[in-house]
Amino acid sequence: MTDLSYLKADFPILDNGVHFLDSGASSQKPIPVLEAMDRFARTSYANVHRGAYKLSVASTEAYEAARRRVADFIGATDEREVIFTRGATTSLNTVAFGWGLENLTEGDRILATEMEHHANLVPWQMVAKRTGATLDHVPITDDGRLDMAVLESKLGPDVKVVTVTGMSNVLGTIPDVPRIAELAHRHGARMVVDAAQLVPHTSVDVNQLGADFVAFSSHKMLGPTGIGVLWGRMDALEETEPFEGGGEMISDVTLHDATWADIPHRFEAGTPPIIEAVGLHAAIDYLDSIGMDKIFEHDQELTAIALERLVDVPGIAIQGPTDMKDRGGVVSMTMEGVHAHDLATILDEQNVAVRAGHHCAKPLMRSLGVTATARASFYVYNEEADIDALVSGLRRAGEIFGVN
Amino acid sequence: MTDLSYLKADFPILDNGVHFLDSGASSQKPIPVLEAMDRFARTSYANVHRGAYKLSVASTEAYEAARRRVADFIGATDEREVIFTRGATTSLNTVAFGWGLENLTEGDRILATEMEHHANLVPWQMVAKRTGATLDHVPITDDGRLDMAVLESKLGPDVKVVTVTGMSNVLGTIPDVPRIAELAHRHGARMVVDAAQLVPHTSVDVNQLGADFVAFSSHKMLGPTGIGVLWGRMDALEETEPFEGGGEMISDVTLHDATWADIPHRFEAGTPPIIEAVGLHAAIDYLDSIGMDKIFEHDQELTAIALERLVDVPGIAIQGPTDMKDRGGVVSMTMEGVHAHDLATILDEQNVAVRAGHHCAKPLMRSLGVTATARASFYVYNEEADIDALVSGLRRAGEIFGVN
Amino acid sequence: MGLEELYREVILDHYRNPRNQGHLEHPQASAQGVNPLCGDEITIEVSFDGDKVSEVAVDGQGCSISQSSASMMTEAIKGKSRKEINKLVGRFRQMMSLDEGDDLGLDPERPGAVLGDIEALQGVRQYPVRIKCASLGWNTLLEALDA
Amino acid sequence: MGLEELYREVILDHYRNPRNQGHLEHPQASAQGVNPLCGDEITIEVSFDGDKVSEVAVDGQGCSISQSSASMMTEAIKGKSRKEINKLVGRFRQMMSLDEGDDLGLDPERPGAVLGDIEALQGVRQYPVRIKCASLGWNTLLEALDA
Ligand SMILES: Cc1ncc(COP(=O)(O)O)c(C=O)c1O
Ligand SMILES: Cc1ncc(COP(=O)(O)O)c(C=O)c1O
Repeated sequence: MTDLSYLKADFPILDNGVHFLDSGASSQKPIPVLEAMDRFARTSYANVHRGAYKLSVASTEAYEAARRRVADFIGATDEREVIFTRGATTSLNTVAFGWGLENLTEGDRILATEMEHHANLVPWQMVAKRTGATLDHVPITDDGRLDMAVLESKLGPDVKVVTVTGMSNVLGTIPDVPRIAELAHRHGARMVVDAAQLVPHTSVDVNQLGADFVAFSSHKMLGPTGIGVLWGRMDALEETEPFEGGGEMISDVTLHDATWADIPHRFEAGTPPIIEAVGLHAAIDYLDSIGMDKIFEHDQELTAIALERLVDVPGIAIQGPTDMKDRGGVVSMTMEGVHAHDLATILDEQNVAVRAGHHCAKPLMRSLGVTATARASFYVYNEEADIDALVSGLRRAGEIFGVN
Repeated sequence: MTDLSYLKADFPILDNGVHFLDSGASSQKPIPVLEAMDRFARTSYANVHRGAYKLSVASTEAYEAARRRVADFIGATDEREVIFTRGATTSLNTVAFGWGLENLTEGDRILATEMEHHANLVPWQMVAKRTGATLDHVPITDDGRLDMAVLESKLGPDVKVVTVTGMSNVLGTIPDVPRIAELAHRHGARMVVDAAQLVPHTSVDVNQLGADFVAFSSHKMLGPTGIGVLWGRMDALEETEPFEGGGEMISDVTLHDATWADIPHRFEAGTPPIIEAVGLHAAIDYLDSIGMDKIFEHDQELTAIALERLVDVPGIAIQGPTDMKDRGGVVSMTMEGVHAHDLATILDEQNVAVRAGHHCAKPLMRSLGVTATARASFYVYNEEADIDALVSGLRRAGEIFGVN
Repeated sequence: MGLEELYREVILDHYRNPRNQGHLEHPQASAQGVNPLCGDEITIEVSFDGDKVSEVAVDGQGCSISQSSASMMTEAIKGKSRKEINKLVGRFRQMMSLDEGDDLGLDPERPGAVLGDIEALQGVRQYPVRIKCASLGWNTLLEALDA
Repeated sequence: MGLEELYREVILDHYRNPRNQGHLEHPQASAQGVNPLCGDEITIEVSFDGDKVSEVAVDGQGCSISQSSASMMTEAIKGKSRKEINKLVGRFRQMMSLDEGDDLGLDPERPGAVLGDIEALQGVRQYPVRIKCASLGWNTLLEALDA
């Protein structure tokens, strides 16, 4: 068993004994991340890219160092391909609107999947409406995996973009993105990956993924809220219009016209999340000091234990893959006769924090034939005791509701 | 003289003696703000609106309490009118795209001013291009004020929206927004106020302003980066489409369609800047504990002293109003024969931090007939000694460049 | 206090065997309610005999609190006038601490005493996120009556 | 070190009296450069006699560093071939610590020694934000030659 228990001291929020199993929604922040932001704000803060004075130079350097750190972390060869956004949602909106409005037209098809988070679905719906493109979806198989045969059959010359989650936030499924990217490119389509759940939990190399755009959030990977990343392959970014207008993203402005600054600045209108970039930098340092492979291993081990023990709990059904093949540390479950929301309340009474609901994936819920699930998700600070607490809480729920 | 020197201990970044005169670009953060964020992250953090467990409830409550605090601070009667964004830039893009694309059409006019920041100019240019509306501009007078006579003459039934800075970030001018709003409304136009420079420095009541939309940033008012505010009058927000799609902003989603959640949630797609909202809340508490009237008074006093002393420096010309009527604590200057960028470098050598450049207001620069200015801007931690240092630094610049 | 207070037997009974489930042939008033955060959905249909509710049906899905609350509500409003229903809703909201005001003359110790079975829901007050579940059916009823 | 190093007399002289200012009648190559962050702008126009620069003109506005650097550059490139210019640019960039590489055989203590007047700009290295000012004209020249 991969032992990461030495990390727990870095997460004071867990001191009161909460079994925090909702990192899929957002992770906790370790002290080194909080301290890095605090220290920066106390010693080196000023607006970036704007001042010729020392504090501004220091602040700009810290901000750009964060960009380089992110590039390095995801295997990007050119740091200009890293754009700081507000979060994965804004990253995906930037692609949908910035790339989509420019490059999609009536008759084109956008190919998504049935297991997308609303963040990778609603923006494409909006863009489809404005461009006249149609939005098509690859279904999932009975065991909660992407139906690759249907995906292949749905590809065609009219498909201009394929967009897929890197890891389902409901089922934990990890689709074969490199394979999908290869297929997409073979048909001349751009490949977008919603990596909000993938980047925090596995070692990601954007070139190995084969994607054109990759989106993720800081707050799910031990970093602060308020910042996320859009990585784009340079030629894909060159096809993309800015999503927002404002300061710092222009080369010149007259009263009626503006020309854009270079990439990445043209995509970063206004004052960026500067302190948050420093925090994200520290979070990546922290993750790397543990080792992404070790984190993945640790999550896998906990997931395997959870899956094994949950089947013994009366009434429990796992939604999504029940084996360990190509899946991450997200486990969705339902209990016969007990609504997920009631499960969450009962678990909370025992200090077990899980999420209940549709997990911003309503179409997937409909396809699974459920209205809500209770979801446990694992991260670096979790341990087997959290699963013990989960299982005993679920049993208690079964008792209260008379499930047997 | 209003004495706020007791605050200085709260800004450790100033300990090394820097004369920080660039708060117009971004303000420093006092310890209570940093501590509030740190404490929150260590005790009460989780994603908001999503969990049925205690941490998520505490986090949601803190986030919504920040919304109520902002509403209270700007005199909004309905907290749902307060939308958290990434910053003033995103707030203005939300209005331009969310309201503008829906409500503007060929032949309509957008009336802005020549002294807008790019954030209140470029989004409208983009929206004008997409809708076929035209963008018109009110010029400034020789003494750097908005030309109200021209403004009145440019109004007409085809003007659908008037958008004006609450305080110029270059000249310090404070236009008479209540009067402009009255005129705009008389012609049936919506009134947008870019209050990025106004809210940090004066007591603002959105209803007294008479605006329909008001945008500002946290980082210029002692709060963290990564968060800003869009306030919108409820009936104006009801005319506005979401700018981004994603989680938390929908009521229902099918594979092809989505219905929006209630206001304000429909405008807050994805995980919001939660920790930052807590920081902004603390910043507002801090500002209110000083008193906004006192802050305005303090800035005014420093500005008056600066204006008085700068005229004696050889070669210096003030851009914008040279008296204290309707202006705030932003002073732009040029020195005959010395470029602003050189001024900034020479000042920096003497630990005086000013900003040099076009201040994201290129059209205004052209209208002033300058390419760059050096700008000093004042805030709560500034004192007369900062002006002494500024003046002596400018004299030094004059010596180096042989100005007399 | 605790889970026993929340999940009283009468609540579980209404959850398992919801009353007045389904749809009316010719509803005179109806409304749909959703809780976008947890996905609970409810449809309420009502028919009147003069000013009084003659028939009511509820359809939907959700947690034990939202479904049992709606089920108990349907029993409580049958035969009642709009005015009586408004009073009932007011008492319910007061029990949930959603409204203040003492004009209903409720016992502060046991504000739900006048509500019969529905009083069982007062344990929900200890679970603030669940109050929205309990009130979903009631808010939807108000919408149906207002429409 | 300090401001005296940065604002050497030769720099101030070129700033006040820029050489080769204006436009050519029939430029054979030209490019515009801007520094979007500080607003400095420059236009460079070049004519050739065979492979050698016969005429060069610079127009623009900006700080003492960007303008004097461009002015000195125009003097340095006149009569030079493209290859010689490339070498000059390489030396300039190395002096500014923009490029590494020792194939130019520069004195590490005084990398600008071979650059004549231009060496006066080496004080800029101590002011990282100003390096962009100093190199604006040079980058624009490269663009003009590449185009
Ligand atoms: C798969 C997936 N995509 C996108 C998002 C949206 O991320 P954020 O809310 O940080 O913008 C999430 C997180 O909720 C997610 O799980
Ligand atoms: C007048 C004005 N408007 C808008 C902005 C943009 O604010 P932000 O960069 O925080 O989005 C600024 C700040 O630079 C400003 O001064």
